Amino acid sequence: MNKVEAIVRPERLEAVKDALSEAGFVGLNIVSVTGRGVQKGIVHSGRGGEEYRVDMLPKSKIELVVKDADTEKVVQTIIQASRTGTIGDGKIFVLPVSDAIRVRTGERGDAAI
Amino acid sequence: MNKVEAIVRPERLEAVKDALSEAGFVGLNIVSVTGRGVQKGIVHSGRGGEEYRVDMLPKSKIELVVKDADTEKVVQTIIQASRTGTIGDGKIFVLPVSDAIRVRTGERGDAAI
Amino acid sequence: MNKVEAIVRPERLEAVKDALSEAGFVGLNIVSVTGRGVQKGIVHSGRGGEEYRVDMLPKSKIELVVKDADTEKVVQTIIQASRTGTIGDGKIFVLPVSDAIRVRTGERGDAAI
Amino acid sequence: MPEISSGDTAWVMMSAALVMLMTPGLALFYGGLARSKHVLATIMQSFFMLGVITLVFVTVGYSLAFGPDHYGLIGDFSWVFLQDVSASEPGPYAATIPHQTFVIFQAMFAIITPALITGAFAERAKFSTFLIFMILWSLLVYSPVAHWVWSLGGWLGGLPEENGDVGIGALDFAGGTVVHINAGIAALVAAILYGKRHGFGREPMEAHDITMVVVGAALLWFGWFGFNAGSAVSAGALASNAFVVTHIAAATAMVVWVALSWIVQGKPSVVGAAAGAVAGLVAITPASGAVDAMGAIAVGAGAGALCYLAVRMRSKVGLDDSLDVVGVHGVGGAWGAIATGIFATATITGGAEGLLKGDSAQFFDQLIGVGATMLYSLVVTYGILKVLDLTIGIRVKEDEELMGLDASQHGERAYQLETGGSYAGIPVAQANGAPYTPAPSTSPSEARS
Amino acid sequence: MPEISSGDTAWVMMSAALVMLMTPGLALFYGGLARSKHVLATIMQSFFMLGVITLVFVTVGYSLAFGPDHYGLIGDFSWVFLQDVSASEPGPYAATIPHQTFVIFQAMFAIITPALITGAFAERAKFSTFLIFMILWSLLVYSPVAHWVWSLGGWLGGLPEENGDVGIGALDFAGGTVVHINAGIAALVAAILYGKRHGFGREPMEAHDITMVVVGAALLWFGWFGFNAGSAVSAGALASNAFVVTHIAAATAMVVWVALSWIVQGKPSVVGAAAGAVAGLVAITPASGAVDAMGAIAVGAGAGALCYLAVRMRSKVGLDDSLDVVGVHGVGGAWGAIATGIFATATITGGAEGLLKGDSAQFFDQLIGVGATMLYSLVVTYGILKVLDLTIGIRVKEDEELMGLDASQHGERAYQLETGGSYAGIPVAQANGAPYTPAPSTSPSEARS
Amino acid sequence: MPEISSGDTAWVMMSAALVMLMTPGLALFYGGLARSKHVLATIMQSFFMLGVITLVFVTVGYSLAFGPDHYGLIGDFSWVFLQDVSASEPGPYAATIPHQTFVIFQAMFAIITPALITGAFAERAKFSTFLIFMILWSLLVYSPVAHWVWSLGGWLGGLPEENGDVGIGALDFAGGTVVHINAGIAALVAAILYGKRHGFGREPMEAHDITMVVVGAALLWFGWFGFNAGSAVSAGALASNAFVVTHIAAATAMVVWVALSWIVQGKPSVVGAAAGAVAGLVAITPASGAVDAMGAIAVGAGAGALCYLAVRMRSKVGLDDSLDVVGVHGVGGAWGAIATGIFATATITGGAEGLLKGDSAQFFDQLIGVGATMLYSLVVTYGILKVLDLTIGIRVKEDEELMGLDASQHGERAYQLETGGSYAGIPVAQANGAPYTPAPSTSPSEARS
Ligand SMILES: Nc1ncnc2c1ncn2[C@@H]1O[C@H](COP(=O)(O)OP(=O)(O)O)[C@@H](O)[C@H]1O
Ligand SMILES: Nc1ncnc2c1ncn2[C@@H]1O[C@H](COP(=O)(O)OP(=O)(O)O)[C@@H](O)[C@H]1O
Ligand SMILES: Nc1ncnc2c1ncn2[C@@H]1O[C@H](COP(=O)(O)OP(=O)(O)O)[C@@H](O)[C@H]1O
Repeated sequence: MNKVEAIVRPERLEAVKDALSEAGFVGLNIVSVTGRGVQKGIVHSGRGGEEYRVDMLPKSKIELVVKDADTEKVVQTIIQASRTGTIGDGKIFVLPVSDAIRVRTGERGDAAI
Repeated sequence: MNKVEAIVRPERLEAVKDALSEAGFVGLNIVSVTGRGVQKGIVHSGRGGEEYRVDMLPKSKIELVVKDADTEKVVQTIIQASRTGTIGDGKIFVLPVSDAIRVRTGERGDAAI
Repeated sequence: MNKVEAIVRPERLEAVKDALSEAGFVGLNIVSVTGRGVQKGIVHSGRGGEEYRVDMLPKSKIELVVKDADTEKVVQTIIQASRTGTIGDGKIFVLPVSDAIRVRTGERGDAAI
Repeated sequence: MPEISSGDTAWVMMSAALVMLMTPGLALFYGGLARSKHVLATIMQSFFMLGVITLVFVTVGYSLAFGPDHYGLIGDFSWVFLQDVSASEPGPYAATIPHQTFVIFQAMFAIITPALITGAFAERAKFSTFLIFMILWSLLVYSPVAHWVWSLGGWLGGLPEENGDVGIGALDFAGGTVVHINAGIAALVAAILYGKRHGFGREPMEAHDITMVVVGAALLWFGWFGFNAGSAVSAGALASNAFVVTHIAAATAMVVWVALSWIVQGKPSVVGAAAGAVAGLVAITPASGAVDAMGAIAVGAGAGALCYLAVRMRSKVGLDDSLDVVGVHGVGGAWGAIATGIFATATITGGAEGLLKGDSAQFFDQLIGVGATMLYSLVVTYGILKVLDLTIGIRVKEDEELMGLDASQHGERAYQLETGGSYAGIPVAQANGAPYTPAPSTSPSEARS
Repeated sequence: MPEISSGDTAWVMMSAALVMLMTPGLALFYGGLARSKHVLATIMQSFFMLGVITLVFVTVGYSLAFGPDHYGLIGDFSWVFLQDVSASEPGPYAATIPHQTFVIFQAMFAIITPALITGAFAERAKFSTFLIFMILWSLLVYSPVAHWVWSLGGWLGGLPEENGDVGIGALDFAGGTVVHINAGIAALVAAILYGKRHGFGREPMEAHDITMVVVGAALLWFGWFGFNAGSAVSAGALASNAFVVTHIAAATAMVVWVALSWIVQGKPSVVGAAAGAVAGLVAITPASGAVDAMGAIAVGAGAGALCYLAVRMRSKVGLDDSLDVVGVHGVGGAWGAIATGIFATATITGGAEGLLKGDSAQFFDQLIGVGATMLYSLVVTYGILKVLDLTIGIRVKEDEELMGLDASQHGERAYQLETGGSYAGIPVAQANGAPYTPAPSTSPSEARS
Repeated sequence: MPEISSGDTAWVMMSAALVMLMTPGLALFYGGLARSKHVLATIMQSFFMLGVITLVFVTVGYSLAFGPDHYGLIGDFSWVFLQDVSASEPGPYAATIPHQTFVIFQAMFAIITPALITGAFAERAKFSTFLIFMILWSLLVYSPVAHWVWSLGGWLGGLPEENGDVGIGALDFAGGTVVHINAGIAALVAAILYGKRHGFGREPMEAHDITMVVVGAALLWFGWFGFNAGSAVSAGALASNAFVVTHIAAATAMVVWVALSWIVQGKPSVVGAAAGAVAGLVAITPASGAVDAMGAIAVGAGAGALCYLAVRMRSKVGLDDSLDVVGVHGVGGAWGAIATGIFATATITGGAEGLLKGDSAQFFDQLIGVGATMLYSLVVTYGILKVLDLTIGIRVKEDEELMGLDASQHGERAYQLETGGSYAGIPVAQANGAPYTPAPSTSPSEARS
């Protein structure tokens, strides 16, 4: 099993969620994060005319654990639904998972996800 | 070492925290997330009588890093304290951790957790 | 690649972010969490004079994915900028990452981070 | 020459201040019901009326509404820029207060009425077009209808013109037709023309801050004492009765709405308590110079029930009247105007009586008032919005809507809570018993050097 | 025939509006102190009193409290449904305003008093039983005590009945006994009978929004001018003095409470500033028609100190009076009533003097007033709650409490902040210097197609 | 003997209550603009003035400001502790209300003026020193300047002393110089002496809750009716005009500021709407007894434009006037005082006329008033702050600032939202169609046993 962590634009979140659900991946979690990318955020003009860097922008992190075999499909689904082609589109990371347990039933492994 | 990530019902959080502490696992982090499970949430009736799906429900994610040997005990402790037997009880995932450092002292590995 | 997860004091967050950026690690995410450490929090005195334990304290979790070779440098950078030497300084965990994808371009692996 | 009464002037000034506060109150009521990415835009659409409509009204609107009558239909430009409107002497509408005190009191009504409409198109209106819509609506819809009902010689109200022409005498003490039906129908038209919000009926679109909704409702209730009792333009028995019935109707409608939500939906709703109170306040508005305390219970109970049902049925007809302007102000205002024709009593009106007293004349006058206002508001609002939609567009682009109007229309974000922040209690010890020492005071800059 | 004064009527109407606003103010004060999962329920328990108790009071309560006296103990049903209560002529209690203006002013007092009690059982009360409790309490406790103190012929107050019977003359200008001691003792009983909240003394139960607490306190302060100065039922010297002393006492108590929190706990508390102001307002309530400006400093200082200590000692006795009703209203009200007997001066009362002027008679009358109110409130509140507890239950189930009363009692959630949302500043450039372009406007629907 | 008018007394009491509410309103306006870790401290710096300055003013400040004149410069200690200040008879400043009603009305002005300054040093002031600063400032700056302008015999105002000495007659109806310029200049000095916030110009320091900013502005606007129209100390034509021009100027400045933000920054700003309204209210303050409704449009438009530009230029001069006190109150107050000399009309003043009417005498009197106030406030504020800085220090330590003033100065945290919490809608079914059953009611304690 793998854990897929995708950092996406909040305004694309609905689209990604819908796409995942259509592709059969219903279970997931969303975490609100703030993220900094290579372009170091944006420059903002404050009330008093001062300009400063806002480096941390709001992002949504989607987390879901999937079977090894499904990993690539999930990654592609997310990319398709979230890409706008402009800076700040985000990243997807894949982490190995050694075990999964469904609390309700105690099922483990692939059966649990 | 392993990182145990447990998605639990917010109303069971206190119980799980207490159980872990009693079992000797004090250190942990809680992240507020919203989660979608296989039953795709609940149907809610809005002010105007419209019915819509609320697919993302508030969940608490408990994260703690534990020694390999303790992993199963932690998993069982969480299950026992959080299970209600109904849909939405959540999941537990175990991820391998390759290193841990205690910032204060610089200790590493099992000693750091 | 590795994912570095560092739990730091919120009041050191700016310093850590700046230090990472200076060291060349711009991309990262911040998650607000509440954490419990071995000292089990602090004792607080309520309005009515009652004393109770506040076990969960606000912490900032910094998450960034880095190349294997950079991992140690990142860890040291975080330690230096966040250490105060007192209890509650936090932890750093390193988790293996099997893949990374830049959504905008589709680049994978080290190129994506 | 009539003399200025300090008591009456104090009361009408205070009432004007109270009605002024209703607009921010409404902004909060609506803002709380909106989602957090649209809250500022929603608030702004009400709040900014205090700026724009004030200018429209004191320069032109007042003169059109209350200026010398033409054919019972409209005033003229005699009083534009408040020329010939005395700052110290009474005008024709209130004998014991300066004319301008009356103007400013009326200005507050002119301000809140368009603000009411904004609930219908919340979360999707383009701010620039919205402003033009509201200015036109104030001049082309509000001022004429206000003239019909409240001016000397207006065809719907009962005040005599100089040449003796008298309107049909439809009773609208504080604005059931002029304000609420008028805004309610405009809201209906707007909800249809603006179209549904993206995701409507599919995604949750619940109130983002119900405490804000309650605060808004509380300020509305508070301000409504000025709205209704101030409409007596004096501080005597008429004002007192309006005050009393206003409170009682609001209370009754609140109880009825909560009870219905309990029965129908299973739990007593806090949003329902707020909405119910507003519904009661709307319905008593036209009736507050005509019914007595027990009549107010009837008016309030009817409002609670009818508005609750109207709101619950909204989704059945597929209308995205986002914050329920039609259900509360349209239905509540119409019920109030009609209820005036049912429960009016001569002990309060000094003449006219309602159906319950066996007199049906007033009842039919009320129906005419309701019907005429609805028709006029419907047609002219449709005309204005249709033209604006075909020319400059009334709605934001889809991605602007998804991003939130706060960001896309105003470049602002309502809430920016610190992530984290030190724990801020007064700790007395560490939990393990050791004395508590906060982290040392190395500052980030020192740390880095 | 006495004549209606527009100045007095304006003032009492305005005061009634101000006191009305106190109930939402209290809702915010309490709601801010509650935890976020209980905030709506806490607000609702105050806010909904505006609905329910209004109906109780205008239909029956007013008649019981202020109607024709029986044995100095209680009114009767002569004025139920406000029959024979004139909307235009003065009644027996205020010579220059319509009788119904007096009724509506009194209604606001009847509304806020039960609302005060709710702080004692916040975060655990079953809403249905709570409503029954409050209706019974209003009729069986509030109306009788109000009768004793304020009615013509009531045994505690000093107003003469038609047949010449006069009460003992305990002074309570604006409700120290009727409102605050009464509510404070009921709160004590309720806190005991409801029992402690789950996790009390173990988990933090801090205010979830202190800004809301301050807003609530500010609205209470603002409204209290109507509460006290409105109790003169006219706008003259008596009202003016009540206004002045109200402000000074609140200010003094605020300073004292903050100073004590600074000394005892180490830091000047913002919640303490809010609570201190309320304590001062409570204490000056009975005294506001009896003491002068410098007396107000004494009353306020005493209130700040005594209430602070009472609250700090709460945990020692293990009482879960969740939002400190006993410490603030019970103790503050009792201190105010007694202080009236100490600092009263004939220049304000027109007769009665306090201990400081060498007169102890008034002082003992005050003690009787305090004692009688406490005893009566204690016994009857206990009776009502005990019966309700044994029959339908006063408290929610444990899991409903843990889930939060907002969800379990009202099916609502107070706050729903968008997770994320685009950054909403007005960006002028990207940080690396490149011009800023927002994400393209592909909408999710397009993206999926 | 002059007689108390109930209408006038009602109005001035109500106005005093309205002005009292402005201080919490300001607390919210400032608190919303601050960052969330400083919000309580920011609120407290305004809110606590209600406590401290009330005591300062009624014990000593009033006597210094309004007591018997000495050389046109200062009062004396004749009226300390309000001795010889009647609670029932009129004093020398208002013929138809009790003297103490005038005192309490003035007290509210004395309270809000120092509160205004706090915006300049928000997010970094040490609370203990801050209190000393404010007490000294109130006595050494506020009272003298108030004396100059408003007392019998003050050298700047136009009221005659007993011995016939009359001031130069600079017009300041409700406090443009005494309140706004005075506070604005003190803010300038304070912003410089306190120094910049850590991270200023580098990190974002945006408003943490813009809805709170709007609520604050709305309460300020509402309260300002009492501030300006109450300054007539009677409820007649003068008050009415002040009321009308206050509203119009606020509305105009709001529209102008929003329009400028739209043109200059690209989007119409909601914070700008709030700030613009405040700027208009500030500017009309001195002019509200001198200009008419159309003059108010000019005053408001000038205020919107000038204050907007002043604020936008703040960063150019590198001033960390955190919440723009200088730009809004300093510039707005100065413009208002000068504009009074331009647009004053005899129909309102009953005598003095402005430049536009061809009279330049008043204009130059206004300049003297502005200049004298600026100079005096600058010098004395600098002296006080410099001494405090060199002795006990005016600013918190860097780590206290980073941690947030709420935690470091007050040991409190504003917001504590539950993490998570059950979904609190009223679910009717599970999304997959199955009937909804909530989680069973095993409680954690049971679960563990
Ligand atoms: N090394 C990293 N580790 C974790 N998250 C990252 C990393 N780099 C970027 N991110 C996340 O991805 C988001 C987008 O990255 P950015 O560099 O702005 O855009 P792009 O990936 O399109 O070049 C950032 O806002 C941040 O949340
Ligand atoms: N594949 C997944 N990856 C990560 N989290 C998941 C996944 N599936 C479910 N979850 C989390 O577990 C929660 C419970 O899942 P659900 O399917 O509703 O219940 P159950 O596990 O009892 O069948 C979800 O709300 C979500 O937070
Ligand atoms: N086993 C663990 N797994 C995950 N996070 C932990 C663990 N132990 C501690 N933490 C996090 O580290 C923080 C600091 O830990 P603590 O024990 O208080 O300090 P120190 O590391 O200085 O001894 C905690 O508040 C918690 O957020």
